[in-house]
Amino acid sequence: MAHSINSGFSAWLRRDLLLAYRRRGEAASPLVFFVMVSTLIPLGLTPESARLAEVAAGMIWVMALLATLLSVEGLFASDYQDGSLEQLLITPQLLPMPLLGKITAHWLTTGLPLTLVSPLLGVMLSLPAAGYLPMLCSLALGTACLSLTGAVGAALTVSLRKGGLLLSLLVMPLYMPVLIFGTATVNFAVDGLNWLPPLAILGALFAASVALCPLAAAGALRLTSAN
Amino acid sequence: MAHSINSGFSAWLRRDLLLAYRRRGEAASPLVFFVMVSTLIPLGLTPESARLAEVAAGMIWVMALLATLLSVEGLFASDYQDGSLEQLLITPQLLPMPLLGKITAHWLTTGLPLTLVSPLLGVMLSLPAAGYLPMLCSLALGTACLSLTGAVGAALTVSLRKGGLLLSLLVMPLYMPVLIFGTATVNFAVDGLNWLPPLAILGALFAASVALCPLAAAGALRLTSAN
Amino acid sequence: MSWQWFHRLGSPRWFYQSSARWLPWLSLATAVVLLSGLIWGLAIAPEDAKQGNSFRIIYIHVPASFLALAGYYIMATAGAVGLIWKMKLSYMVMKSAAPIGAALTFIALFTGAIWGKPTWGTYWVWDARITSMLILLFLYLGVMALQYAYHSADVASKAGAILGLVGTVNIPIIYKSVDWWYTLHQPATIKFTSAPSMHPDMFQPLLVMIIGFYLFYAVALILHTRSEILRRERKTSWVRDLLNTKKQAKADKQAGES
Amino acid sequence: MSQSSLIKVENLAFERDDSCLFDNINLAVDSGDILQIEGANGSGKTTLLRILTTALQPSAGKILYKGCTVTDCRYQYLSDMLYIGHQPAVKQTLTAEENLRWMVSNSAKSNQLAINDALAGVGLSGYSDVPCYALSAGQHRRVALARLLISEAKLWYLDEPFTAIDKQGVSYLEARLQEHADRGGAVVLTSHQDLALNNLRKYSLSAPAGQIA
Amino acid sequence: MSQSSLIKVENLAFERDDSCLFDNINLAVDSGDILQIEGANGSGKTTLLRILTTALQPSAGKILYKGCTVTDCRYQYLSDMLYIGHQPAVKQTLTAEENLRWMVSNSAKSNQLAINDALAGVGLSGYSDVPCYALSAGQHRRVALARLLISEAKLWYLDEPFTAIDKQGVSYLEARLQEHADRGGAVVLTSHQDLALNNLRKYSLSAPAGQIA
Amino acid sequence: MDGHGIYVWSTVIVTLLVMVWLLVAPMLSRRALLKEVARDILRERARQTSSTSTQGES
Ligand code: HEM
Ligand SMILES: Nc1ncnc2c1ncn2[C@@H]1O[C@H](COP(=O)(O)OP(=O)(O)OP(=O)(O)O)[C@@H](O)[C@H]1O
Ligand SMILES: Nc1ncnc2c1ncn2[C@@H]1O[C@H](COP(=O)(O)OP(=O)(O)OP(=O)(O)O)[C@@H](O)[C@H]1O
Ligand SMILES: [Mg+2]
Ligand SMILES: [Mg+2]
Repeated sequence: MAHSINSGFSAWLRRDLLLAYRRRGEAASPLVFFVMVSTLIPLGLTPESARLAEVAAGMIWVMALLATLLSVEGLFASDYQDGSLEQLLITPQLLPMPLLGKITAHWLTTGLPLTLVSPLLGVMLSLPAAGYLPMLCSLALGTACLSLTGAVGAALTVSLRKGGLLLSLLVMPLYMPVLIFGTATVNFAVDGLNWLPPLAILGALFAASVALCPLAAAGALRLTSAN
Repeated sequence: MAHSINSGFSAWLRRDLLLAYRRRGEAASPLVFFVMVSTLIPLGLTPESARLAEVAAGMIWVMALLATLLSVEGLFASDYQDGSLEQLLITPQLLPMPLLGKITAHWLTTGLPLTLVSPLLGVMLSLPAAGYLPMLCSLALGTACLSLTGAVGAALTVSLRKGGLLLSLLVMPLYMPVLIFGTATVNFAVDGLNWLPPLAILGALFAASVALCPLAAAGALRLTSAN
Repeated sequence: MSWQWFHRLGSPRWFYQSSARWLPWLSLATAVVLLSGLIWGLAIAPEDAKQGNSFRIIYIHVPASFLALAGYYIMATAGAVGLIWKMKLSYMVMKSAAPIGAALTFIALFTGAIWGKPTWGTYWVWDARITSMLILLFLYLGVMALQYAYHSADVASKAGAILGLVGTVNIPIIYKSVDWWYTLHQPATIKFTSAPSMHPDMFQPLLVMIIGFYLFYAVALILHTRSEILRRERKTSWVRDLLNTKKQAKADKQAGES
Repeated sequence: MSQSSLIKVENLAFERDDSCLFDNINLAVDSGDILQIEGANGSGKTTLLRILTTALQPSAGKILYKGCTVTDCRYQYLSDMLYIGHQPAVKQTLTAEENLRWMVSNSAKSNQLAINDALAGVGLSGYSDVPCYALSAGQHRRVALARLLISEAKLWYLDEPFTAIDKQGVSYLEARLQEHADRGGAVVLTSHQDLALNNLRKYSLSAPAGQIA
Repeated sequence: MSQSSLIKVENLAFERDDSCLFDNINLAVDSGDILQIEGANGSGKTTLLRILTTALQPSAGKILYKGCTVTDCRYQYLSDMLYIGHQPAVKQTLTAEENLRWMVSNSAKSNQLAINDALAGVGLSGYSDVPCYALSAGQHRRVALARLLISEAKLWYLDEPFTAIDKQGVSYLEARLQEHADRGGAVVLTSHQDLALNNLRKYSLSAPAGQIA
Repeated sequence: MDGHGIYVWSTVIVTLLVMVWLLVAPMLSRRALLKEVARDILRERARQTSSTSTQGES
């Protein structure tokens, strides 16, 4: 059974990656969103780089959070509509493992690209040089937390058609600690402080999410898809 | 036929309002999104009111834009999936009128509430007192432009399942002028300048959108849903 | 045998019928305590040296803030009990607790904001406690929205319970993080008047008001739960019997009077 | 007398991505006709119906309604037509009654009584206030089919109307179609089942060469 | 010999929002059986199947698989089971082949040859690299049904498998079901059509009182 | 109240309004529900009597 538990994970991971690959154009959208909204900010605020530098870390993090939030909505939506979710619920494997596979695929297709492209935005928003490494580390860890927590919200709202914005209400409060420690990591580094403590807290949040979120999402899915 | 042209408008307007009413909780979501994201900003940036005041107008406008953008995605999505869109395409009425009805319903359920709730956000982000009236005027006009323009994008992406984030790519450039003149209206007022000229430009943008967008959306719908 | 009380407690019918008996007494006590506390606080207690009369807002603000927080834990606990022991009644309690908690959170925010104007010169600042309170309001609204979104009462309550549980894990994290965030940025100008140094003459009415708010919370919760019980059990025979006996009683009364 | 045909299809062809799905289709449907389009899965029945309803453009050929091409008398044609596709256009969050009221809002007979009768006719009288996502597959389709009991359209295009409908429902519907035809209407439908109808005509689409087992 | 029943359902009941859909359902399915669940629209066939697959919880009663309740031998039961519902679980953006490969990835027979054979079997050999949104309604369902040609599950639950399938396809499928039963498998299916099968047993669900016309 | 009255009284009034609403809303909905149940009972009775007198209505 050990084998089959794992196979639940990797099978769904591979499947979701294939699906994302099939819709490359669309899978790239969170990224596009991230970049485009970040270009809106100078338009809405100010083009002066000194003032942009002050808000850069916060803005990059807020936009990464939004991009993840918006894409996490689709995690189960199409599976629900075409009946795949029903099939998932009756696989012999324990539900959390396939879910973890799906969430990992989600992170690989949104959080990871966001992290990799963030230095570009750092340049556009004049982020000071000391902030780049902490930004990469904190985004990598933080977006993983966001995908995991978001999955619980997505599972809770999946059977409500078009529940995307309700989802924001549910998970946004849960996202706030991640945002706080994420920006703190970057800002500490920019201010010349030791940025490892906030990063360590992010790591702890991540560990807790990995342990709890797939379970909660599994419970929520069994519940909501049963009506 | 004059009668039936109008009835196409008001029938679809009433229907979409009824649908929104049926999902009140969800129709309120853009609003919630707007308010919640605005609380993310101090968390990401700074809690100091003086610094928040500087970015308030821009942030409120960026968030209003995002909230509209995200909700406009659903304008045709569920109609496409359940076949209603196909029925819309074969109504005897001219297509733009029903579409204008749908767009009006969308504005009434998103843009208008956003506008009405914006003073609250103004308080939270310490917007100077002179900015409130211009903010209300510019948001009312501006969100209408956003709904109209967004409808064209939504029509273009509707047949690509889950095209929500692709949509952002398409319409974001079209949203930029609205954003620029919207924030300009508020910022002019805050700086004690005459804020009517940028508002007048918004008005012109609105007039142009009303005339063109329903036509363009009709064309796009015929095109995309035909495959 | 020892489980019998537990079973009975879980029965909506039992709760509906017995709560009808305590409710009048509880309401009376609430009214007395709240009124006396309000009069004491607003009219009798001395003025604050620094803040003058605006200080009296504390008699609403602090009890409301207390209950807003406590209410979340009550709600989440009810949800957890429902999930674990599959108790219908506690789901109903959970659903009822959400709007009450949200309303109290709103009161805390509103009174605090109004209080801010005379003391800080602004309605809103991003203080740690204020921010956490706002987030708490969102958590409440999330549970409520979920309840309304599902048409099946069963699914709605379980989904709400799961969200409540996730929220309970998160609330301490949120509070700690917001607190930490604020200490990073803390501008020196703003400070609460500190509670412990309060004069007993000011403190005693506050205590009364806190007790009054707890009582009020209980009354409101029972009322909401009763109507929720009716909503979900309206098809059952005991509700129908209830109505029949009521009609019977009315008829008897009329017959007796004439 | 070619004008007397309600619908006349001449040399219709359709190709998608440069491969031809069908061509040279000639059809005539008169008042009182019921035309069943047959063919294996993927032979193009749905595509043909969607072309007839003007939702799709044909690659060649024309469709005449009472002797005039449908692009010229579009308003008249679409007003006289009713189409129920694979997707029944039933809104999940609305109740059966609301769905129906909305669907027939262009029809003269759209009063409450007619709506209640139609819902009762398709066996949904007890369900008028249940949101449609809580209906079974067959009930869901019945909501859409209730339009047939109200509609005053002359021309019905039905794409597999009997999907998910139980036997009693099928015979009820058949009677309804027969009645419509007898009153001078016309029906074009696709179905894989054999129908018990008088004046039924069939038109077979052949599958694109060699692809259907 | 009650253990020898593959599936035994005892006193099953289901209620939703405090109204009872069905109760007191007793069923036994043995190897070699084909059980058709009949009933009017809305009588609860889909609900019953979903309960049998453990996707829904019954309000009362139990389901025994080889004599042991399905919650106890969940892994074994779900491994031996195959379910195709109203929604065929076919991904629109994947090709037929990819869909099939994914669906059967737990099965031992999931090699390329078997997949090609199965697609040919359901008449989709020419379509293996067409994304499924470009398939017709019947072809779409055929992709899901291709699982039946690969699956090694003993127990098949099929909810209206013949929807949208043409006549040739229906008789092919019937033969396939027969073969599965003859080889010792068991099939539980719902359908509104009459099937031409040996050892077919029927179970009728009655409609909830007075609501079906 | 030396110019602070408006602040104190507005908070008191709003608080009282919200609290009263918290008490009144469930009472109103309870009453509406009881009425609905009563109506259901009447309707059922009517249906029973009519179905026993005229067998087999729609
Ligand atoms: C929107 C604004 C405000 C919110 C959301 C808010 C929230 C809270 C909360 C949640 C508590 C309870 C803390 C606990 O349980 O330990 C509290 C207590 C208190 N608040 Fe506020 N507050 C606000 C504005 C104000 C203002 C303007 C003042 C006065 C200048 C004030 C004075 C106090 C005092 C004196 C206490 C009790 C003493 C203490 O626990 O420290 N608050 N507030
Ligand atoms: N999600 C749901 N919520 C509430 N009620 C539902 C839900 N799904 C189905 N029902 C109700 O349960 C009953 C049984 O539905 P089910 O789908 O099992 O019927 P069925 O026998 O499969 O019908 P059909 O032949 O139309 O497919 C119906 O009366 C339906 O209204
Ligand atoms: N959106 C599309 N894009 C490309 N090809 C399509 C599309 N829709 C259908 N096709 C192809 O066109 C052909 C005809 O499809 P159509 O839906 O008309 O068939 P049908 O006769 O209705 O079949 P069925 O009996 O299965 O409903 C099929 O081979 C299908 O693969
Ligand atoms: Mg078809
Ligand atoms: Mg069914």
